[in-house]
Amino acid sequence: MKLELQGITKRFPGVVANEGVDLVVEPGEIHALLGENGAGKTTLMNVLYGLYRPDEGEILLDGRSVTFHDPGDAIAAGIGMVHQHFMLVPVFTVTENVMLGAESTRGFGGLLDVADARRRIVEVSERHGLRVDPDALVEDLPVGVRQRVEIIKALYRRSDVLILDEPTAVLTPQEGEELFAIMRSLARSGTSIIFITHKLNEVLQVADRITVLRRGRVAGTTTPGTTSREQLAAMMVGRSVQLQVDKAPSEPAGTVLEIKGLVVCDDRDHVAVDGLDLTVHAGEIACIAGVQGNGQTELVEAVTGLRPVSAGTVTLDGRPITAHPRRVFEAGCAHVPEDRLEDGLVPGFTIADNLVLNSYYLAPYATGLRLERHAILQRAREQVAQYDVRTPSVFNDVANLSGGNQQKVIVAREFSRPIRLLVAAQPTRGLDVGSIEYIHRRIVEKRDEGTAVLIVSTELDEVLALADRIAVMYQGRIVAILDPAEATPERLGLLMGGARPEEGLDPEAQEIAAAAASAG
Amino acid sequence: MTAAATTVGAGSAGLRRQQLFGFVYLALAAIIAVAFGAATEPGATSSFELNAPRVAVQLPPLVVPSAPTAYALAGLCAFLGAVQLTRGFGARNAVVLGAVVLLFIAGFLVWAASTRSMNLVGVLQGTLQRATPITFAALAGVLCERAGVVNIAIEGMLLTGAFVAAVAASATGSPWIGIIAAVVVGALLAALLAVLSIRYRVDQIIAGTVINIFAIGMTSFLSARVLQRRPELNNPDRLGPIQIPLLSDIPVVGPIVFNNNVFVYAMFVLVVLIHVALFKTRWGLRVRAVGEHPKAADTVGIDVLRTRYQNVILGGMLAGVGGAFLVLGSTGRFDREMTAGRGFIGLAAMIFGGWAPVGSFFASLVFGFADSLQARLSILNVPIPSELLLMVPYVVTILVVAGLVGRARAPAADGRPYEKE
Amino acid sequence: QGGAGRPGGGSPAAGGAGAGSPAANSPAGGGPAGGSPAGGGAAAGTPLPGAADFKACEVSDTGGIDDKGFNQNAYAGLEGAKAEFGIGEIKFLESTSEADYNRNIQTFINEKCDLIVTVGFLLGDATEAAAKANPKQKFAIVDFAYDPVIPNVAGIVFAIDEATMLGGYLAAGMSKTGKVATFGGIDIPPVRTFMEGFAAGVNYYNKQKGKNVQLLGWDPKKKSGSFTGDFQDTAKGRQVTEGFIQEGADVVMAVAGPVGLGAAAAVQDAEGVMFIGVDVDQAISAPEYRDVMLSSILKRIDNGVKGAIRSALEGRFKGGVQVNTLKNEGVGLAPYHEFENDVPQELDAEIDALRQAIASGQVKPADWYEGAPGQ
Amino acid sequence: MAAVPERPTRPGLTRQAVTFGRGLLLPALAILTALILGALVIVLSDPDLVTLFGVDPVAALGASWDLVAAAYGALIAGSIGNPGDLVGALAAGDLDAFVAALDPISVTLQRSTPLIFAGLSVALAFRSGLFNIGAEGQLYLGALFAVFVGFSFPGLPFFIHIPLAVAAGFLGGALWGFIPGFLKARTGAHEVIVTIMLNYVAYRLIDLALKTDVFQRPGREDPISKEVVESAALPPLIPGLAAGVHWGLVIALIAAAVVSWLLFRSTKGFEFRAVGLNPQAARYAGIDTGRTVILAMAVCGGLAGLAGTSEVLGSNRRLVSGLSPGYGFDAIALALLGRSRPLGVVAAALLFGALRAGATPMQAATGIPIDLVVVVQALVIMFIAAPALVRGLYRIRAGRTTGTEVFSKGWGT
Ligand SMILES: Nc1ncnc2c1ncn2[C@@H]1O[C@H](COP(=O)(O)OP(=O)(O)OP(=O)(O)O)[C@@H](O)[C@H]1O
Ligand SMILES: Nc1ncnc2c1ncn2[C@@H]1O[C@H](COP(=O)(O)OP(=O)(O)OP(=O)(O)O)[C@@H](O)[C@H]1O
Ligand SMILES: [Mg+2]
Ligand SMILES: [Mg+2]
Repeated sequence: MKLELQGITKRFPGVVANEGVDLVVEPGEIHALLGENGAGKTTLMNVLYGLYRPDEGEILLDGRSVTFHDPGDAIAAGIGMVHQHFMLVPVFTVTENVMLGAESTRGFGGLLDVADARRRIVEVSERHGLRVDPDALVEDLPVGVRQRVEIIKALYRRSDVLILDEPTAVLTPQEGEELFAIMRSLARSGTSIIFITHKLNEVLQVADRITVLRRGRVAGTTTPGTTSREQLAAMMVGRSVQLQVDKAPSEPAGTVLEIKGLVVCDDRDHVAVDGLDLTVHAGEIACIAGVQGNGQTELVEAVTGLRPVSAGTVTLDGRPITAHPRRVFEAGCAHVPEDRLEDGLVPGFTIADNLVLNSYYLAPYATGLRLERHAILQRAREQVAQYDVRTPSVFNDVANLSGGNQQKVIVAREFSRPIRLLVAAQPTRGLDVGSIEYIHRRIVEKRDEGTAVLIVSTELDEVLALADRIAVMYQGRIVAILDPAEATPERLGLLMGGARPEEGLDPEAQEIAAAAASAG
Repeated sequence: MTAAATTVGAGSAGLRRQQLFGFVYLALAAIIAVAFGAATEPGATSSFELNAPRVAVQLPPLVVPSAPTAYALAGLCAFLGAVQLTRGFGARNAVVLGAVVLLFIAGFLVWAASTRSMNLVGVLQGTLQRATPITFAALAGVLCERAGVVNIAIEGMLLTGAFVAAVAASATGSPWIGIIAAVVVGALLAALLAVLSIRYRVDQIIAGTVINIFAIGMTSFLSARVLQRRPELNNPDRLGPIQIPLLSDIPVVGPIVFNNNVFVYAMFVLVVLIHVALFKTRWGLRVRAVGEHPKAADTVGIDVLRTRYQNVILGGMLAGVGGAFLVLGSTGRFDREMTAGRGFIGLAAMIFGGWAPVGSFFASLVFGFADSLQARLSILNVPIPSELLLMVPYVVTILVVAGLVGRARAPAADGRPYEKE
Repeated sequence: QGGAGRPGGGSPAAGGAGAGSPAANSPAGGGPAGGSPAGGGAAAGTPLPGAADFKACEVSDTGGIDDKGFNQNAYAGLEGAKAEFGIGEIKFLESTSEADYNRNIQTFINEKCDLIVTVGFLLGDATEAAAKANPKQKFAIVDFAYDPVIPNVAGIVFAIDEATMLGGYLAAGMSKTGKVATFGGIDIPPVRTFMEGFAAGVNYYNKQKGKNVQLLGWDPKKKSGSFTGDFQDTAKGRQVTEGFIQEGADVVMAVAGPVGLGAAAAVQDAEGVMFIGVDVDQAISAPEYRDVMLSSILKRIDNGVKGAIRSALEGRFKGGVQVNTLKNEGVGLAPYHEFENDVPQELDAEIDALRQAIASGQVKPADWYEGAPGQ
Repeated sequence: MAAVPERPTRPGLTRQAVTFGRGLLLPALAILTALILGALVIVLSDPDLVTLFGVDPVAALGASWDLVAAAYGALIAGSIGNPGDLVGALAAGDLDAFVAALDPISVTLQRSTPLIFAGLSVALAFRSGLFNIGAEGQLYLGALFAVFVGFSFPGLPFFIHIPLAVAAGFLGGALWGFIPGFLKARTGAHEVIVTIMLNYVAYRLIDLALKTDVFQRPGREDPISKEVVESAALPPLIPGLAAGVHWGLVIALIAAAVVSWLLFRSTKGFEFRAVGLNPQAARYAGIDTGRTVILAMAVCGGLAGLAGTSEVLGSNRRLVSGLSPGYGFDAIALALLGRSRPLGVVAAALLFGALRAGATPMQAATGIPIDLVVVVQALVIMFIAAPALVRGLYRIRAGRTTGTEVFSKGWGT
């Protein structure tokens, strides 16, 4: 089906998310959509999918103008979408999730026909090689599989146009490859695909055509053959961007963080970190690479004192750190949490208050029970200037900042004091290249000051760019430790996917691998 | 927030929890032996009547020696505690916990009925009667919350339903019209809740509280201003019990289950019907999706807001029936603030019942039992101050909410307004 | 002496009455206890001299005028006085909290009411303070007696146990199962006095007849019993009564305001069970329950209030206690109505004899609270 | 987007004043609308008037106007009084008349006193992300503790006895607030259900306590406590008006100031608000959310306890089971109306105090049941909570939306 968007404009209070966007997707084409954070990609797709009504412009399908009042209309017209944030009900089974909204029923009163739906799901998944247990509960599935469920959901409804909004953000490179294979096979059978990503390599690899959005407008359309990563990046940001972090070789000193035999359970009391050992030295950046859901979140929470430890020890400069975030903070550990708005900031508080969120009780911000407003405001003004937080006033609510600026508030808070250890989880998730560049530079600066840095990231590019040492985490353990020089994306991807470490690893990793093998 | 983080299920913690329960069981055994067994007069017997008044088949009363029976129960309880301490029951933990609670209640009953006779069938009949309005309230809660709307206004809906049922049934002379009126007004109040919380995105608990205050104020005002002057408007016919032939002659069960008024039968039907509808039909799947992940439901073309409106209003109608029961199926008149917290207890039953109709019904029975037993004890002059006995249902509610809500999972989007854009 | 003279009192709806029809209390409504000591004489509608300028005012306790009992019953007295003596104005103020009492009384003092009627023991302190501060202002207080007497306050109290003793005797005599029952709303003295008198009646019957009729819901020895905990939850009244019936009781007296009517509903739905009303003749005030209403215990608050108004009108007002007893017909037992033919002649005669004995002081209810005296 | 790094400035004074004025407009309209609807209720609930409308609409309209005017006139006269009297007394130099003319205001202030405490309790809870429906029960427990100290230690000098009794009242309420806080923090039990249930338990507990020898007044068999001795009693604020406003009001205003300081100027308040707005981030920042919830609930309970305390030490000097006409429930409305700001709560409490004070004269004058006030209050909360309703009604443009405030987040955790 040929899809045309003509002159789409969508405004939100205070923001023009899309402005006169034109986009043509030919039948059987894989069309990549690129752009900075907030460029308006998701908004445009939501307009196409009937979630938003455009303020101006129209949508043409095979030349016919259509109006979608809700996603139901879009689905009926053959449009399927895999959303940036999964749209799956965790407590439902795969079958229930897939059939939702397009249920098979039998008999009287709309009784569900689960058997029929299951049969059709198996059919779809076999046709496209999307293996999944139709009776599993979605909350029990790893992210990669959930992604598959999302795709099955779209295919189950026989989509002619398939929108994939950042589908690879949570996949290993290998899983990404599998997805590309599926995309190509779908495209061959005539499905049009719109593919959104921040990963320039992927775009060049899989897309037939590329449209770049900048600040809600089309910045240009091109093809992989006629462009490069650098050109794409410049098109997105509007200036040339340095894609590689400049950093000197690390000079590791003494051990700062030492983790031994750590066992941590997740919210549902399943073991998530399973006897993990790791050391991080002063002046080095250790990166934990791994697919989301392999215990990284629990590991970080345990190290920062947010989650009780079931067994094992964590020491900072030789002193054990207990399951209390404040003591960990006072021991000199800074933490950039995975989820900015959930963990790192208090929306509803001003920027100034958020900047003292974990030190409000210390001098000079408080004497006894009394908060020292002046000291707090003064610090806020200094840091807003120093870290270039774009805001009219420190009295502004952080909720009204853009994502990048919110992250800057956190970085300012965590970086602007002497620290021994920096723990950062997905420090650049969802940020655009400009912001990524900025944050990476700050992290390397910290390292050079002699701080031990532990980064958890699912982005291989980030891991490869920052790490002085790479630990691959799989199912709650470190399965390999690599020197970035010898790590390739392919090898990392294999390890993250659970392949056994090959020979040639460094000695510590071999030991660990051996231990893991004997324990398991 | 903290609940999740503090429960650690791995090895050592699990062991501690198991031991804790073991000690609790042993302590309960000790209480049964000392407070219930040793406290009875030597040689006294406890007699339990198994007949309802005027039934065809009469059973002999169950008479047991008080102290020995209590000691036996204590022994059994102690045995379970010892096993729990040493080996644990693993997956059957919940069953054992239930058994211990039953042993404790049995011990208590033996003590309470010592030197007296207690009509067990009566206690159970009372249980069902008391559970009825609570069940209606809980069903209303299930419908609303499964769709993601917290309805704390059920109390007010019960109260208004009761008022309107009394007036409409009195004015028309037909209790059926009273029920219909209560259903309509329940729906109207629910629609107000829905508009406030869905359209205007007022915090749902605040919207509910507003409706509760409004309902109390309005019914009290009208009761003083209108019913006071026109008492004939507060004099409806009641719907009496209907004996189901044959079935009601079954000993013990018959008089309890098959000799009730239409409200109770309607409750049975609705519990099953709503349960099936919620978990086995397309409608139910969509409702649950809306309550768990409204955005996901939206993206597959389900109208989230409409589903919520619809369910809240359906819930209001059920609450209206519950209110009508209090007047037309029970007391035959309206009095200010006559619901006495039953709506809130219904919410607790809903939580206890895991947001499922059948579970809520059984939870309501637990509350009904606590209440029924409490009244029975005061009738039998068991030497506990009436004020303490009257606290029992409320304390049970607190214990249930405290003990179970951590484990029971509310619909994920419960209480959260949904914004389409 | 029964409850008379002791500082007893009411509460919101302490002795709950019927479905809110004050008619059940007015002489025209057929209240069988006849006139009260002071109020019975005047023919309806004949204004007394000076009545047109008279202003009588009532301050309720927190129950409100529509409490179907107590406050309402007192107001019926005001209305009766208006109708019978032609007094010029009657007023009413409802208290919602403790803090209202002083102010409401003060409001009426400022409004120059001739007589202020305060209802219930909750107002005891406030009335005392106001009376002492305004020695010229006349007060009457229901269910409260001051010791020592305050010269400008008339306490209207009731020896209700005299009447409930008759009720207890009647219940015991009519019971086929040998079990009768009573329960209360809130566990407070005026409610308890009802129940104690009832127990006295049962005990007296057992002694006289050598029977062993059991009383459920009240344990005279421990002075504890069955209470629903409030005067609102009618459903609870019904449920408690169902419990009594299941335990075999076939006569039930509920001392619980509107909650008592929930009890009547339960009685009506059972077979062969009878109900004894309280406060007013409930066969008249709640005619829907006529078929189960064996009799009612009458507590003529209206007459007491009317009497106080009349004495003030006629210049005979004096402070002290005005005890309403069987003898002066301030309390009593209502007719049997539907049960007229079911109550055996002998039983009726025995009750009459007991009434005489109590009125003459031969039998004192308090002696029989816990059983036959001297046992 | 537009990267204009404007330097931090505070909004100017005039801007603040305008914002403040705008802030008052909606509540004022909400109250007005509620009163209009209340008038409608008055008219429609009068069967005679309704009948008259069918017969002679014009006369009925006139009669309705008269009735409503009489009712609201009495309401106002009973709550604010007659300014003319005040001026007249002042002009004549008649002190007694002046004091007498102050009476309605004095009563309004007296009624406002427990409302301020209870409103602060619920407001503090809101700020801490908690919904305290249990102010009513906490109030009773506070009263119980305070009255005990109040009658127990005769002979203490008042400057020791009063603080002691007040502290006891705070403690009693705090205990009743601690329970739901503890259960929420440790088991996840939702405070809404627990506090509602604890209200019922508190009623029974008071009934029970008032039957014990410790509390019951000797020589009395009804549930009434011993009299608070003079040294523990809060004296009247206006000499010559014994029944009106007392020193409890001063304590209430101090409490409002303290709560304001606590919330916005202290580290504890920082914790309360952080936990209220985002418990997860608060935890991340090292705040012990469980302890904070417990402390917040206990303080809320204590404040509500002071409502009962001021009643027993100031207005009544004894405890009976009918102490509160629902102050604890009004408090929810107050916190909403005052937008959970202490100053706002005080203002709202004055309004509700006036409604309560005027309700009795309204009943005296017209016989309209005082429950009308409850209906009006419910309507006020509704319009405050859903400002869009009022805006739509009066066609007011929406200001900058500050987003919907969600006070409570479902049941479990
Ligand atoms: N519901 C909304 N209300 C208001 N503004 C919105 C809304 N959704 C998006 N926006 C704004 O519209 C702009 C475009 O957002 P959009 O989510 O489309 O960006 P995106 O290109 O998908 O970014 P990302 O790469 O981060 O996913 C942003 O400025 C965003 O803040
Ligand atoms: N809800 C809101 N209320 C007020 N202003 C807002 C709101 N959301 C966003 N803004 C403002 O709109 C501007 C654009 O925000 P947006 O989230 O689109 O930025 P962005 O382009 O995504 O930036 P980043 O790359 O840092 O995420 C910001 O200056 C932000 O302060
Ligand atoms: Mg953004
Ligand atoms: Mg996006």
